[in-house]
This record gives sequence, C-alpha cells and structure tokens, in this order.
Amino acid sequence: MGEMSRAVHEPPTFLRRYVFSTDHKVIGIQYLITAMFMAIAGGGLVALMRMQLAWPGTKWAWLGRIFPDGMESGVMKPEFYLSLMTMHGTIMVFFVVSLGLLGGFGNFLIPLQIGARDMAFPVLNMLSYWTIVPACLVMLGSFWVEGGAAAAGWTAYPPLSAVRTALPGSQWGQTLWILGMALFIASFTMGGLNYVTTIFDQRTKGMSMMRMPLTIWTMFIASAIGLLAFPPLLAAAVLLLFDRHGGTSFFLPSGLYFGNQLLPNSGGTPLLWQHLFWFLGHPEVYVLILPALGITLDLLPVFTRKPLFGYRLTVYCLYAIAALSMIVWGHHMYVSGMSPYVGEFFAIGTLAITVPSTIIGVNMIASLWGGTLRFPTPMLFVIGAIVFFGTGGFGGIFLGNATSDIQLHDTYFVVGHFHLMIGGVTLMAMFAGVYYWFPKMFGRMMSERLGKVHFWLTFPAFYAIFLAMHYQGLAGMPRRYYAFDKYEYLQWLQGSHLHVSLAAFLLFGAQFLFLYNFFRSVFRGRKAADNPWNAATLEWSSPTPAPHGNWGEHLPEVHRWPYDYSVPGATGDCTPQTTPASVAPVTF
Amino acid sequence: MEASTARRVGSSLAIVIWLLALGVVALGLRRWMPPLASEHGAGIDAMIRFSMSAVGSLILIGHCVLGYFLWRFSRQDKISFRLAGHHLERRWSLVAALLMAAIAEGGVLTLGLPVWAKVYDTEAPSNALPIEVTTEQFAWNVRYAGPDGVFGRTSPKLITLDNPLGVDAQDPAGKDDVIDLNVIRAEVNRAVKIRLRSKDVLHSFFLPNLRVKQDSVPGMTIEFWFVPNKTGTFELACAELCGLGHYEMRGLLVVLTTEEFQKWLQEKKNG
Amino acid sequence: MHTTAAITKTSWEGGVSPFGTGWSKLMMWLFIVTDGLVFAGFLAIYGFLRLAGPSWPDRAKMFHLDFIALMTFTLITSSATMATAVGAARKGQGKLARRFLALTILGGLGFLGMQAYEWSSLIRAGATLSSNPWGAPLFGACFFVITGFHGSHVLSGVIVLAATWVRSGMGLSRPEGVEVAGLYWHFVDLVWVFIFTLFYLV
Amino acid sequence: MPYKTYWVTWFLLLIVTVGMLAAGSGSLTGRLLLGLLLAAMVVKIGLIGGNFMHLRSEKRSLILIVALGILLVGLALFAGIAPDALRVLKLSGHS
Repeated sequence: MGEMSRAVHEPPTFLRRYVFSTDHKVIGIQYLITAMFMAIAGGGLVALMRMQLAWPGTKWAWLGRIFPDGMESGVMKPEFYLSLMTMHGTIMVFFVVSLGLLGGFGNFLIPLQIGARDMAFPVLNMLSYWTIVPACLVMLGSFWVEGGAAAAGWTAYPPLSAVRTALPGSQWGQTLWILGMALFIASFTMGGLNYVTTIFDQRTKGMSMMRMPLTIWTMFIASAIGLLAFPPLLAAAVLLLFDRHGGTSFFLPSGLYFGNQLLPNSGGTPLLWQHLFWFLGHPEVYVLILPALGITLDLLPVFTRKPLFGYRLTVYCLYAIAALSMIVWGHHMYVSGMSPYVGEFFAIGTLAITVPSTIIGVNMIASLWGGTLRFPTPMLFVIGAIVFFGTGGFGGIFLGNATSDIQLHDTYFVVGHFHLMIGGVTLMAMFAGVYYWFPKMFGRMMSERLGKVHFWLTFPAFYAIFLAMHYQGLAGMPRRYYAFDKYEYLQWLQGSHLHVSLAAFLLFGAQFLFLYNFFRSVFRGRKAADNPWNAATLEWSSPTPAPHGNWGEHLPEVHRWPYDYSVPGATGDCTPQTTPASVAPVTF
Repeated sequence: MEASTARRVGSSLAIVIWLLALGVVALGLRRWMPPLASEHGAGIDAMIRFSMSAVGSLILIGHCVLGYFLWRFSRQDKISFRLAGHHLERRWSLVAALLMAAIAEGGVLTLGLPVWAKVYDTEAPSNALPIEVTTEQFAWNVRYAGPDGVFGRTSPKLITLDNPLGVDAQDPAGKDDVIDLNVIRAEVNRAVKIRLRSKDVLHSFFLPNLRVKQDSVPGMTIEFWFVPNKTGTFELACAELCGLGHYEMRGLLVVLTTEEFQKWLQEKKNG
Repeated sequence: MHTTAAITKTSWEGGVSPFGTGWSKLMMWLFIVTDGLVFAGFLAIYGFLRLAGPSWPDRAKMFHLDFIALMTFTLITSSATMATAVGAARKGQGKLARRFLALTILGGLGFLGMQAYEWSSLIRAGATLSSNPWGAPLFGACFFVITGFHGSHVLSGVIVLAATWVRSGMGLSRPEGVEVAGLYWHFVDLVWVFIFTLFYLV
Repeated sequence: MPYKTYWVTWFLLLIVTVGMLAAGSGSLTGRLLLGLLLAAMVVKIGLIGGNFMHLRSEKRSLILIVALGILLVGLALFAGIAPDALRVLKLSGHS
C-alpha cells in the first residue's frame, strides 16, 4: 500500500519536509548536525579543562564574565572543572558519537544500503529525533541550575551522585543528568528497535544478510547490544532518582556521614550501581566503535579498488565481540572492591576480545594488499581510523589485565586508551563518512583541499594528545584531577600538560575548518555525479542526492555482495550490487 | 595526475606512520613508572613490562606493515591481487588470533593472575602490622591497633568533630589504639595489613610507588596487605573521584626502620 | 502488502520478512525484549539486595497472600480473555473480539483497583519508600518501585486496549493491531508471574 | 489456535498458581522450596509465552531471539553481580 505513494509524494510544507520530517535521510542529517553542534559544545568544555591543566589557577577575566559562578573572577573552581569533565564525557559518548554514528549514519544509510524506501516506522523515527533534542537541551541547560551541571563523572558513581550534599553538581545538575539520560535511552530505544526491525524485514530482494555492507552489519549489531544493555541502566537510573529524591537506599549503605550529619540510609551499596552502570557502559563502547569499524571497512574497497579481505570472518568476529561485550563489564571494576574471583573471570573474558578485534584489524590492513590506493579525503581518515584502532586497541591489553590494571586503573592511561578507541576511531570514521556520503546527502562535494588540511591537522594532534596520556598514566597520574600541583611525584610531568593542551587547542581549532567546509559545501560545493566515488554499494544506485522514497518506481534488486571491484570479465573496475550475474560474474 | 598525487600522499602517510611508531617506541623505552618500593610490585611491574615489550613490538610491526602497504600500493596502477580465498583469509586470521591469544591470554594467565591471586587471595603474614584507614572527604584517618593488635569498636553514631572515627570509649580494646591523620607510618620489610573503610563516598587508596590501589567503599570493610621494602616517604593519592578536593586528597606513607617505627609509636602513645 | 498471511516463506534472502511476521508484530516482540530487560534489571537488583541483606521481612506476615492470589487470578483471567479476543479478531469475529477486549479491560482495571487497595493498606500500616514496619526498609523501597513500575505498565496496557477497543468499534483496527496489543498485555501478565514468585513467595 | 487451548492454559495456570501458594505455606523450606517455586514460575512463563503469545507457532529464529535475548542477558547480569552481593554481606560486618 503505502510504498508507492511514499515514493511519489514528497511532503508539501517546509515544516514537514525539513523539521518534522519522517524521511530517514532528513532525520539522519538532523542527527548529524545535532551531533556536530554537541561536539562543539563538548569540545569547548574540554578546551576550558585543558586551559586549567596547562596554566592552573590562571585568571581569565573574560571567562569569568561568561561563567560567573564556575569561574568567579576568572579563576576556575574545582567544582566547575568536575562539571566540565562530567558533561564532556556524557556529551561526547552519548550525544556526539552515538548520535552521529547511529543516529546520523544509521538513519541515513540503513534504508539506502539495504534497498528500502524508508525505516519500518518513519513516525517513530521522527519521534526518536525529537526526543533527543530536549535531551540535549536538558544536558546543556544543567550548567545554569543551582550548583551547576552534574559533576560526579559520566559514570555517576553514588554516593557522590546520590547524596545531594556531596558535591555542588549533585544538587539539581545530577537530577537533570538522569532526566537527560532517560530521554536519551528512550530515543535510543525507539531508534534501535526501528533499525533492527528495518534490517530484519525491509531488505530488498536479493539483499541477504551476507550481502549487507559491513556498515549495516555493525549498525545492526550495535543497535542490538544497545537494546539489550540500556534497559538495565534505565532501571538503575530510576533507582538512583529514588535514592536522590525518594529517600530510598538502593545504592547507599548505612553509616554515611556527610556535613556533620549521619544519614538515615541503610541496606544498599555503591557497588550495585557500578555493576549496572558498566553492564551498559561496556557494551556502549562497542555500540560506539562497531559502526565506526563498519564505515572504515566499507570505504576501504572503494579506495583500493579491490574486494574486502575476510568479509565473512569479520561478520563472525563482530558477533563474537558483541557476545563477549555483554559479559566483561567487570573489567572497569577490578579494584572497586569486587570479588577477586569474579575479577579473574572478567580478566580472561576481556582479553579474549583481543582475538576477534585483532582479526578485524588484520583484515583492514590486508585489504590494502595488492590494491590501487587512491587518497581522497575520506581515505585519509580511513587510514587514520585504522592507525587509532591498532594503537588504541593495544592499550586494552594493559587495562583488561587485572594485574596491570591495579596500577593503571583510573590513571591517564585509561583516558588515553578510551579516547583513541571510542574518540579517535569513531571521530576518524565519522569524518571519513561525512566526506564520503556528503554528495549523497546534499548532491555536492566537499572541498578536497580543506579536507586534506583538516586531516593533516586532526590526525597528528589527536595521536599526540592521547599517546602522551598513556605515558602520563604509566607515571601514575590519576584522572579527574583539577590540578596536579599537590603531588611531588607528578611534578616532572608539569610540562607535558602544556604540550598536551596546546595540541588539544590545535585539534579543537582544526574542527572549525571542517565545519566551514561542511556548511560552505552544502551551498557552494562542486555538483556531484550520481556515483562520484565509483562505488558498488546499493546507495549509489539511486539518484544523487537521493529523492524522497530513495528509488523511483521499482526498488533495486541485489545480485551480489557489496565489494565487487575489479571483477575479471566485467566492464570497469566497479560492479554495483544491482548488476545481474549475466552481465558480470558473481564472485562471492 | 591522480596517480602521482596518490604516490605523494601515500608516501607521506607511510613516513608519518613510521615516525609515529618510532616515537611510540622511543617514548616507551623511557622510564615512566615511579620507583618501585614494595614486594608484590615486582610482579605487577613484570606484567606491565611484558605487555610493554609485546605491544611495543606489535605496534612497531603493525605500523611498519601498514606504512609499507601504503607506500607500495599507492605506486600501483593496476590491481595485482583481487579476492583472497577463504583458506588464505582463515590462515592469516588464525596467525593473528593465535599470536594475540598467546600475548594477551598467555600473559594474564602466566604472569598476571598469579600476582593478582597473591595480592587479593592470600592471608597477610601473622606478623603483619594492622592499620585501619578510614577515608572521608578529603582526608585519610589512620588508626593503629596498638600492642593488643585489636581495633576498638567504632560506630557512626558516635562521630563528632573531636571523634572523627566514632570510637567507642567503652571498649577496652580501643584504649591502646593510636589515631593519626593523613600520614601512615610503617616498618620496612614488615607486611602492612590495611583495613579500608569510608565514611562518605568512594575513594581509592593509591600508592603509586608501591603499586597498590584499592577503592574504599562505604558500608564495606576491605582488607588487603602489602610489604614495603624500601624506607622513605611515599605519596598516597586518591584515585576515585570523591568531590571538590579529590585532587588535593594527599596522604603520605612513611616507611621507617624497625627502631624508628617503634620509637615513633612509643612517642605517639605517650604524647 | 505485508499481511502476515502473504509472507510465509522462510527466507533471509531479502524482499520478505525472515520471521513471517508483520513489522509491527516484530517490533512489539523486540520492544518486549527491551522492556523485559528493564524488569530483568529491577529483579536482578532486587535479588542482589536480597542476597546482600542480613535479614528480609517475612512476606506471609506482610501481605495477605490470598488477596495477592486473587490479583493473580484476575490478571491470568484477563490474559485468557485477551487471547480469546485475539483469536476472534483473527477469525474475523469482530463482535466477539470486542466483547472479550472489554472483559480484558475490566480485568485490568480490577487488578489496578486491587493494587491500589494493597498499596494503601500497606501505607496505612506505615510502609514507605524509606521505612518498613516488617523489617528491612529496602524491601519496602523495592516493593513500591517495582510493583509501581509494573502497575504503570498495566495502566498503559489498559489504555492501549481501550484505544484498540474504540478503534475496532470504528472499524479501524486490523487483526494484527489487536494481536500486537495482546502481546503487550500478555507480557504484562508475564512480568507479574516473576513478581508474584520472587516478591511474594521466594 | 482454538479458543479451547486458551482456557485450558488458563486452567493450568490457575492450578500451578494455587500449587505455588500451597507449597509456600506448607512445610517445605530452603532450596527445595526455592527450586519448586522457580520451576513452577518457568512453567507458567512457558504457558503464557507459548500459548497466549503464540510463541509456539512462531518461527524458531524469532523464538530464539526473544527467549535468549531476555534470558541470557538477564542471567548474565545476575550471575555477574550475585557473587558481589555475598561479598558485600560479608564485608559489611553483618555476618
């Protein structure tokens, strides 16, 4: 029924077409731009933090005027630093990378790459976006409530987050944080259910699971583990709210003593929250990184002009990673007071993840072998993602290992490690994706020259910052410190903070180049051809930019896997998925 | 035109990636960890050193290979190799998988978990010095059990400004206890058995030089032990976000010789 | 185009649903998985606190188990009437379906009424989120939060069923719509099975 | 499914529920009672899921996704946290 009419009728009004649109492409772009906006916010927060770490206690009069509470008379207060740190983590993890990769690319690409006209539930999809907008506003707005934004870390460990007198940010900021997270989880659930249903039920004829591009595979697996892991966190967040405002003690033991007062709570324990948080928190990092790996793997064949190495194995490895990711959350808690026997189980399980991850890494590098490498901007960022995945992944061997984690837990080693992985790999893949699919979105190309400059500034700066943090962590530098001037054993690292901060400012500044390139190219970019990269995946078989309903009267039919490049006996070095076997041999 | 650009970009990428690998290794060869001052710390250091060397080599190899591929195949105008057979794919993956399993799982099973088990799953020696550390925002309350080796009873209900631990004056076992703030004194080469508690939020007892880290959790009394084997003053840091003063919640571990320690204990009791 | 009957072929090859279900039914199943995991989270937390608690109140003293049995009976019966309504809708017996839908809604309202009565009698006896005259205060907190969360599901189920009832009266609802609403209702019943066992008996 | 199935299921559910109440108030205690109650709970879940929700007549892939999704994840969560519940009890000084 609806299919044909949807293909033909575009919504008539501006509001229905661009604001309250049910078109997956518009929603995807809305998500992407929201993520970019939040990234600037999250990056701005960290720029302030790096100013404090580079020049501790310096007076910035102009900042004092912007943040009259947090930076009274221009000097940053510790509570403001903690709020910045907490909100930087929360925003970047949930509102930038999740939003950009799953919300942005997921929405934009899933129907296009599996040959559907839209998501299974377009209205729900729209609702998912319009739930995330208030979530963003609540998170950002929490800086202006009494006590400032939440400051107990993105992990929100109680009692710090549960007792309202424990910290200024634990007054209303923490409540708004929980509210924002609940909205986020609601939005994620709507989106995730939609993605999984769409990928199961809406694939076009011939698009078997094993013919899906890895982007779709990773979106599918990431949505699935997100859907399985977020609900328990929602339960825990509800209970945390009750602990804060209802007088319950789910996460609060007896004998708590705050501000010369004995609290009446009894029976709970903070360990319980840690377990539930990381039960989501660990799968969440795979929710973030898997789509990034998918995009990276997907773009490689386009710019090497040869098929991907080890597609089938990669899919199996993704399944293995997803399954393992659900049972290793305890490696965030080795020294938390958790049972040491459980710790041993978690250590062995965690290190097992290195095996499928290595296979994926090897497949990436091996995919280059024998190809004809070309380096437009997306490919540069793909290489960047591979480098970060390799270097960052190795850090996991130290941290997943319970014994070395005794020394490295909660030091900058951890900060360096997870930034390379869920910050670096994802950022690189998102940039690669934006440069690559920009023509599909807007019918124009982004500037190559600005793109190249953007890469050559972003990649080395990012690498330098987070590599340095690994070494700072080895030196025993604890994370979440407002200043490092109180400890003698950290004095010799004082200079490195300045270097890291300078690189961070460079990194932050370079992103404005990207923003300029993006928004300029929307209007002024060179017009793109229908298939500008000469790629084989299904999305390029629709006109560029794709119209409402994606394809004309007939949905495309798929005859082969998505990586048929340089097929012997075919005309040209790219054989699109829609090419029947009678025209070019099917090789996979 | 396109080919020559590719060659230029590919070569620059390769060179940058090689330089990065050299940088990683050069930095990794420097000494970063604070000087070691505990017995079990040697095991942790061995674990970290093993991972450092294994990972360092892998990073070097990986970056070299990636750089070489970029260098080599950016100079190629025709595909020289198309689709890998399933066997080839499986063989390469198997090599990588086995290597990684050997390094990661092998490392943790042979070097890691034995140390872990010793730290967390063995009783302290009988002559261990029992010390209670009670964390609060933002200080370390230290209590020694005294000659009887038994800590006096405490109750949160008895906490006042003068009695920060809520020590029960009725309990005779508490009469010889010694209470101190932010400074822990211990004897060299004698095990210290810490009883870690918290009054308010989570903190973490982190002695960088002694490779000791343990969160203190309100509602739980967590015991662990270690043997300081160098005299000197070592810094104690809080490694779990605990509030505004997290960054300045500094304590000290002063490791004394036996004579010095006994002398200090005596003085403290008399004073 | 995507009626359940038309799609019967087992296939992962694209172009058809691999499960032979309509989208909305598949979606409801997946939603049940996620919503079920919220309850799994709550119950795991309850189990944890129970194991970690030195003592736990005697439920036989705290609750009138025969009354709880009556609540359970009501909910199970409403599930049976719901199943009948779904069966009738599938067979095209719209009138019968509507009659059983109405019975289900009545059952749901009855359950909510009884839960309100149970809550109010407990509150009158002094149980709150932070205190419990029968022992561990945390049991009271768990009880109110988790049965409250379940009760809100019953309430939303009643609203969904009422909407289905109204729509079917206007001739708007398809058999699959009734079935999807039914799935949700049975799920609510399923959760009660857990709560009944783990809260009142174990 | 014929209407009769639903009402037979309803009747079985009632019997199991009454049985559970009887077992709870009877002389059984400890692990045996726990095992019985949990087994009865599983039976009830099977009856509701299988007959009322027609899971029995769905494709096996859907059954696996739904059942394994909830059961495995729920069990993994509980199995991971339960040891720490005992540890908290032990270290909180209550036993």
